[in-house]
Amino acid sequence: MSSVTIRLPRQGAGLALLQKYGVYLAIVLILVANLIVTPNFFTIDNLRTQLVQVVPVLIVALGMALVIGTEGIDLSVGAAMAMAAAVLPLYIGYGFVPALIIALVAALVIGLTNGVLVAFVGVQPIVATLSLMVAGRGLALLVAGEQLRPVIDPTVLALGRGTVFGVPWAVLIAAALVAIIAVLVNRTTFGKQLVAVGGNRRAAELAGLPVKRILLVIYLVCAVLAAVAGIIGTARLAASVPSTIGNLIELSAITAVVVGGTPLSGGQVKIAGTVAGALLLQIITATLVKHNVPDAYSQIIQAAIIIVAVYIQRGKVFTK
Amino acid sequence: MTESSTSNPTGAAPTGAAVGVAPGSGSGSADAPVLQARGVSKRFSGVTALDGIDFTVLPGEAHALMGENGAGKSTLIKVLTGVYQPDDGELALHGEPVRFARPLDAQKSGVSTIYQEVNLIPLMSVAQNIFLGREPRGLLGLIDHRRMYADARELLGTYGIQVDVRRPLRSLALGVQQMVALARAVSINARVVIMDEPTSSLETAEVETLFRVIGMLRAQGIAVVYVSHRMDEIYRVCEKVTVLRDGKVVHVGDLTDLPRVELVSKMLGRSVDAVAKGGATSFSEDSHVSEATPVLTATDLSRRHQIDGVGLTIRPGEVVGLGGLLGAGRSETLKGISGVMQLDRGSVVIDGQTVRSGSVPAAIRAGIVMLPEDRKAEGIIPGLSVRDNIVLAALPRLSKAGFSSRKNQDAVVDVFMKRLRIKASSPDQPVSELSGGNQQKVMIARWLAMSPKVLLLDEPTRGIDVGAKAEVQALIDELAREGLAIVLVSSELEEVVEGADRVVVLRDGQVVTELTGDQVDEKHLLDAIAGDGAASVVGADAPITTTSKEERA
Amino acid sequence: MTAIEPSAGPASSSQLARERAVGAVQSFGAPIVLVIVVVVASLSFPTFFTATNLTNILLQSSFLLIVGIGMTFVIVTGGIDLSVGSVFALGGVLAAYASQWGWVAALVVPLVVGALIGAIQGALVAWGGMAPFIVTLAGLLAVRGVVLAITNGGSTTPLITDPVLKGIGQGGIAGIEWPVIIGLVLLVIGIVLLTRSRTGQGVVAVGGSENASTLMGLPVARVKMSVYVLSGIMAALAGALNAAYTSSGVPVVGVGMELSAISAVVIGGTLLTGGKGSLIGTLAGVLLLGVIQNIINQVGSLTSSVQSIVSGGFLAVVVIIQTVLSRQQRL
Amino acid sequence: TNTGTGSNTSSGSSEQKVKESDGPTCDLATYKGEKIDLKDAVVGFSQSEKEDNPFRIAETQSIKDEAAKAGVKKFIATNAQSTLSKQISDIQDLISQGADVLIVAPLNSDGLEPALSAAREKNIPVITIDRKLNAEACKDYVSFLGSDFVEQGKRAADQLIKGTGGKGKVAILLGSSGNGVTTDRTKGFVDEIKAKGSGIEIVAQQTGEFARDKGQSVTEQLLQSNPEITAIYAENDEMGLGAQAAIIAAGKTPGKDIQIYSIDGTKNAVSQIVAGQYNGVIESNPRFGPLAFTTLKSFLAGDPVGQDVIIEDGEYDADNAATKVDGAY
Ligand SMILES: Nc1ncnc2c1ncn2[C@@H]1O[C@H](COP(=O)(O)OP(=O)(O)OP(=O)(O)O)[C@@H](O)[C@H]1O
Ligand SMILES: Nc1ncnc2c1ncn2[C@@H]1O[C@H](COP(=O)(O)OP(=O)(O)OP(=O)(O)O)[C@@H](O)[C@H]1O
Ligand SMILES: O[C@@H]1[C@H](O)[C@H](O)CO[C@H]1O
Ligand SMILES: [Mg+2]
Ligand SMILES: [Mg+2]
Repeated sequence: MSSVTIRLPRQGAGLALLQKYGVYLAIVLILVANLIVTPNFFTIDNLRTQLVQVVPVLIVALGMALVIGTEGIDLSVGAAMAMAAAVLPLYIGYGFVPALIIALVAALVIGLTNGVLVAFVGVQPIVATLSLMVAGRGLALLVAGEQLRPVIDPTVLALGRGTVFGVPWAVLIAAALVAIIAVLVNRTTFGKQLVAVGGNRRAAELAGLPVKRILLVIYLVCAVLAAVAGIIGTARLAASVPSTIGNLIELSAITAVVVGGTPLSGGQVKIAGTVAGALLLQIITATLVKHNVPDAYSQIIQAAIIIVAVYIQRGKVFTK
Repeated sequence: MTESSTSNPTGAAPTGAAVGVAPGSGSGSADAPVLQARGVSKRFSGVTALDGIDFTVLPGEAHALMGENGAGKSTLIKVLTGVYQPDDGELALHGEPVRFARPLDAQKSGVSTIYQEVNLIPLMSVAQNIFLGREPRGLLGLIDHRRMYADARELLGTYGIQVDVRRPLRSLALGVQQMVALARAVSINARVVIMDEPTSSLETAEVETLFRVIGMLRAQGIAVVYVSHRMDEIYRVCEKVTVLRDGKVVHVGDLTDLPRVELVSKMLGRSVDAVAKGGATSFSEDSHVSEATPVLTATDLSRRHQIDGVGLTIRPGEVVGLGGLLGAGRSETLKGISGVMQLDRGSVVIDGQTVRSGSVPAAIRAGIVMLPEDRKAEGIIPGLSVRDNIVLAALPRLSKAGFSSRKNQDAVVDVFMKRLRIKASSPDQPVSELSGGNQQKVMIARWLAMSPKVLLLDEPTRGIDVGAKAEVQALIDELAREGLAIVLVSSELEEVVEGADRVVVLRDGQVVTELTGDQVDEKHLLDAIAGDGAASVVGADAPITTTSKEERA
Repeated sequence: MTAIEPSAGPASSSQLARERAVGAVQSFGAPIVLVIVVVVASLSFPTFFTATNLTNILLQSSFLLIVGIGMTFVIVTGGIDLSVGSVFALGGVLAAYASQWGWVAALVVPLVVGALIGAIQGALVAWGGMAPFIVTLAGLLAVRGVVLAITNGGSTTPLITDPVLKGIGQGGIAGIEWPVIIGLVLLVIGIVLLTRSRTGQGVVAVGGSENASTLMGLPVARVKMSVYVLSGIMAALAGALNAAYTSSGVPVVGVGMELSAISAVVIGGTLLTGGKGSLIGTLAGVLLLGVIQNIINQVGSLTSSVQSIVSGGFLAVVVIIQTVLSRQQRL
Repeated sequence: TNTGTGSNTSSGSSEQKVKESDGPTCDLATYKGEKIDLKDAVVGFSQSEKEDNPFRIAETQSIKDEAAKAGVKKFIATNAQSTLSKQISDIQDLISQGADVLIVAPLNSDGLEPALSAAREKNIPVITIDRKLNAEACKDYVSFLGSDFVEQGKRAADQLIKGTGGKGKVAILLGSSGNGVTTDRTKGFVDEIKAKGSGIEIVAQQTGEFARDKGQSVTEQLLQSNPEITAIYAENDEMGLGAQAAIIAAGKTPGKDIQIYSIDGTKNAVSQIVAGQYNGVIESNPRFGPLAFTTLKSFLAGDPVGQDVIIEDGEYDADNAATKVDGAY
């Protein structure tokens, strides 16, 4: 980026705050609205439901945030979820852990292909991952023999429905992953390097950073996280549904990341914001469903809220 | 020149002076100021960049805008040209208050600008860059490419740049890009041409061309605002100066009756005699030991169309200068040694170990680091803070088990921010918000933090102020004395001459000669660099239009 | 002044020649791949290289081509438009509704609405300083919502009876259907606009460097605005033509169309980062997508999963070739 | 050309039976086609949705199997992947590949006109299955074989009324928006409830997009906001099974605390009835192969065939599920 950053008209301090905490504010507003208009919203059960439901999008969004930080994008996350979902029941006979590992590895293949295409061949991320979004799900269905399989393995079911002190396993896992990724981004060398790559790839190369390896790793991590989301989804559903699991989740994940204040132009990663973004989308859908808003209007309303949320926190106009 | 590229300002009365000769101090003339800033202030989150600035430009004058890095020069220029809106104060054009909402407005009212960082479009052709928005049009109002190319070729020709104008801009050396920017700015009908460090990567020859252009502009009554950290340039072209310090005007007046030391002392805000000692550069007189066995030996470095069989040996503790014209291949040589550029042939050996070519990490591991020439494209990472930019390369060493240690980082960062006098509100300020010169210092800090064996410097003092320049030059000296091997590429002759113990001279990508001992002076260097053409370069002040014609014949 | 003419040395003419050769190969990469694929297909399937089959492919591709033209302009500015699929559907539904007032209305109404949607998105991007991806993603949702709303949940499908409109969709001259002719004409206009007009050069410049364009005094915001308007109009027009072609405004069409359009543009060698684009490439990209689907059908025994794998894999291969070709040129 | 996939479906079991037909009225003469023996005919099949849900897998499989049985000269299958424009191109491609007869499972009741007219030009007989086209039988196409989706919704309502004793609060999981099947199955259900289930209140209608996971998350939301929901009507089995998972997760017993009724008749759903965790399923029989080919045979032989053939869909409940589960797909 040039030393000349074209800025938007200066805003007051109040607006600046709004800019910084826009998502959180939006969440609070919608929660308050629900407190008033939605029956049984503030029950433990319901709040738990919202947390459980946000888990897949949230976990996928974590990986997406990393990819976006490198000025990339990953449309194949849904396919990675499907792949994991397809493979898990095939090997569950060998026990949960082996099946889990094989499922993650299967998803890694997708991440690896993405990484190689983007980092080494230099294909533009959106198309590289688009081709895997299409091919990956097809592969998953093929692996599953186009079958929808019920999953009855006790460990898997526990993973899907079990709780610890009332907190679902899924939520605990998601929380742990959030913590890990947050540390990775904010406390490790790798975290700094990945935003450097996103900020100015050429400069990062000249500074001796292993740019290609960094990119490869990022796409692998993104795929693994998606796979975890796929497995949790499968466990909750007690069935492997590679055909529909994670359909269009890439769009929700990207939205969550951007609503959370991470610019698509790369060079920054905001984990807390991403979590908030995912939660915001979740409670919006929840509110719309609970009030039985017809599909047509709920789509319009979602769009409107996304625009507002992103609009209030727009900062500099980043350009390359 | 063709009508699409001539500059004939409507309104500005030609002072009738002969081409190339500056009209007598424009300040005396009665006519109204062509451009004016009245009590202009500009604040950014944290810093006050400009604080009640009054700045007046009269028709036909060459007005120097001086100040150390971060003084506010570029910000003032951006306010004058509608990039930023002033927080207080107003602008006036020919005495009438104006508001430039966008750079376009400024251009329309005859204010044309060359910004500090080359701001052209890398992927577009040279010609497109020159004529963007005012392309010559033929039938049906469609762009007439043939004419556009012809005009571009002719225009650049008058500046002594022969280049295929259909090539993408990014394929040219930074210096050439700067000349393209100049050509564009001047070919827009303007009453004021503002130049923010136009010579920062130009060679003597281009600088001479630039000066002739300035002379021509002034002869037409066009005012020139000139920002540079090169004192002798200022004294050659400008008769008026405004000095900024910390966003305030500390001096306005004629240059002729203002001694250098005084000017510098005004800029730095230090007493005259504090500044007085020390020559043009701060390199120590004595040269460094050069008997030791070479730490680095580069042989037969070659890459098609760039460099051809370049060889170089550097001993610990010596500073080797690379001489050459714009495009001679100096940057390519450095890029080849530092693994930035894949080589077709050639090897780099350091302490007997051959370094894997084409790999920056390998070179860095071997102790070779390079400060790249193009800070904007190859240096800074805009989103990151000053701290992160400084430690970027050293990060692995400053970390424990992959976890970055703030403590280790701050240790390094503090040292260099102090030593290089980096002006930032805090180490956490985004580097993109720093002034050009301060960004340059951050880049230097990044590489010194690596404590390398061999330091390759491509234009190390590009755009940094006298004070800091002295610091850097002294630093280079000291590092050499500590046994570091240094290669220095600079477009400032005297910097090479006074800084280097030996000078290897390149032409068209090949080593033509090497100057040692007392051959290392400006005269020898100029002859070596320019070969036969030297005469026509130095002090050529024939009217431009005629020169280039014969040359291309 | 040989002194400062080193370009003669380093930048030798042979280098320029090479650069141009590579440049040509790159910008014609997609067409070349297209030719290869067509040749291979013709040799492998007797029913491929037949007049009917080829004209089918042309006709089937013409709607995506029109959308792709708009998309190319957007992408050249460094933006993206995810809303085209929904706008395509809306264009069709509106055309069918409006056809009761005659064919003129049936074409004008969608275009106006498409332009309006483009204008709103463009404004948010250009003056709101918001990321095109997110703005147009919201557009994708909202416009689809509108489509469902005006067809009460997508359960009603307005039909087209107007003969003129049907004629535009299904008739043609000299055996070439109107949608194809319209598509190609728009392509030519687009090429001239992009490469031979100041506006077009502005579009390229903004994509090349927004800051530089601003500093060079280009009306950056207006340029951005205009490409989204153009894209909206093109998508709506394609939708209207498709409605005329199918004699009905089906609410569920155009789902995922944005991805096809984007891949076609990228296969065509346009940089998603902006600043460089080729409409001829887009044409080739669109046809490539059409041809591969046709080839899959020629095989005729692949399950839908395998079909996905094939088309995804094919996309990957094409962009790899495209990328490798263009990398040669980077200096 | 059987690439044998997803063959848990033995297309022999639970053959489709004709429920009602407008009688044999359309023949080659009126349609203006020429006689050919299936053995030397190229048969093209255009499937609408991916074979990634039991219904589509079974449907395609049964067509393939019958084509093989009939020993057709060549069988070409295409899949429109839920994209209307692709289905048009698919059919045109089939024609340009020399298909003599076409079997089409339309994605949508409108919008296939160009494809149909292309077939018409060459007088190629078109048999449509599953979803009814909004066009003229024996002219634009030969005949339609399929379920009555409105009827399916109606019967689901009857099952639900019976099972709940005609009272309670019901949530509907709609199919994908804009899908004709969704519209019909909603209409049939809602009208029947109005008519016969005065004690039943429909508290929510939300789309589950014919997908299991979506059905689950929507149900989870609804159970929170309307704890008094006593029954779920899902417009296909997949969503019904999603709802079941949601009910279990909410700590309630599916089939008892909250009843579940859906449409399709997939093994997964029916076996849940056997397990007592699911209440009723109305069949939407996808095995169009036999019926389609017998129709074709007689039509090509010159005999008249029905133009509007509605098949008889079975239904599963606690009483018959155990015995009929093997017939499910
Ligand atoms: N966009 C910005 N945001 C915040 N601070 C800024 C911004 N641009 C400039 N500044 C600050 O304003 C001050 C003046 O910067 P400016 O670029 O005008 O200095 P300068 O005189 O041009 O220095 P140099 O000679 O190094 O180019 C500096 O302290 C700089 O950090
Ligand atoms: N006057 C010129 N006309 C055209 N092209 C030029 C000119 N000067 C340099 N170039 C281009 O620059 C390239 C070499 O630039 P390089 O930066 O290596 O030279 P340099 O000696 O480092 O000059 P600088 O100090 O400006 O970097 C050449 O390949 C050539 O394409
Ligand atoms: O009847 C079928 C099945 O219900 C499927 O689940 C959706 O598409 C419908 O046509
Ligand atoms: Mg500056
Ligand atoms: Mg250089």
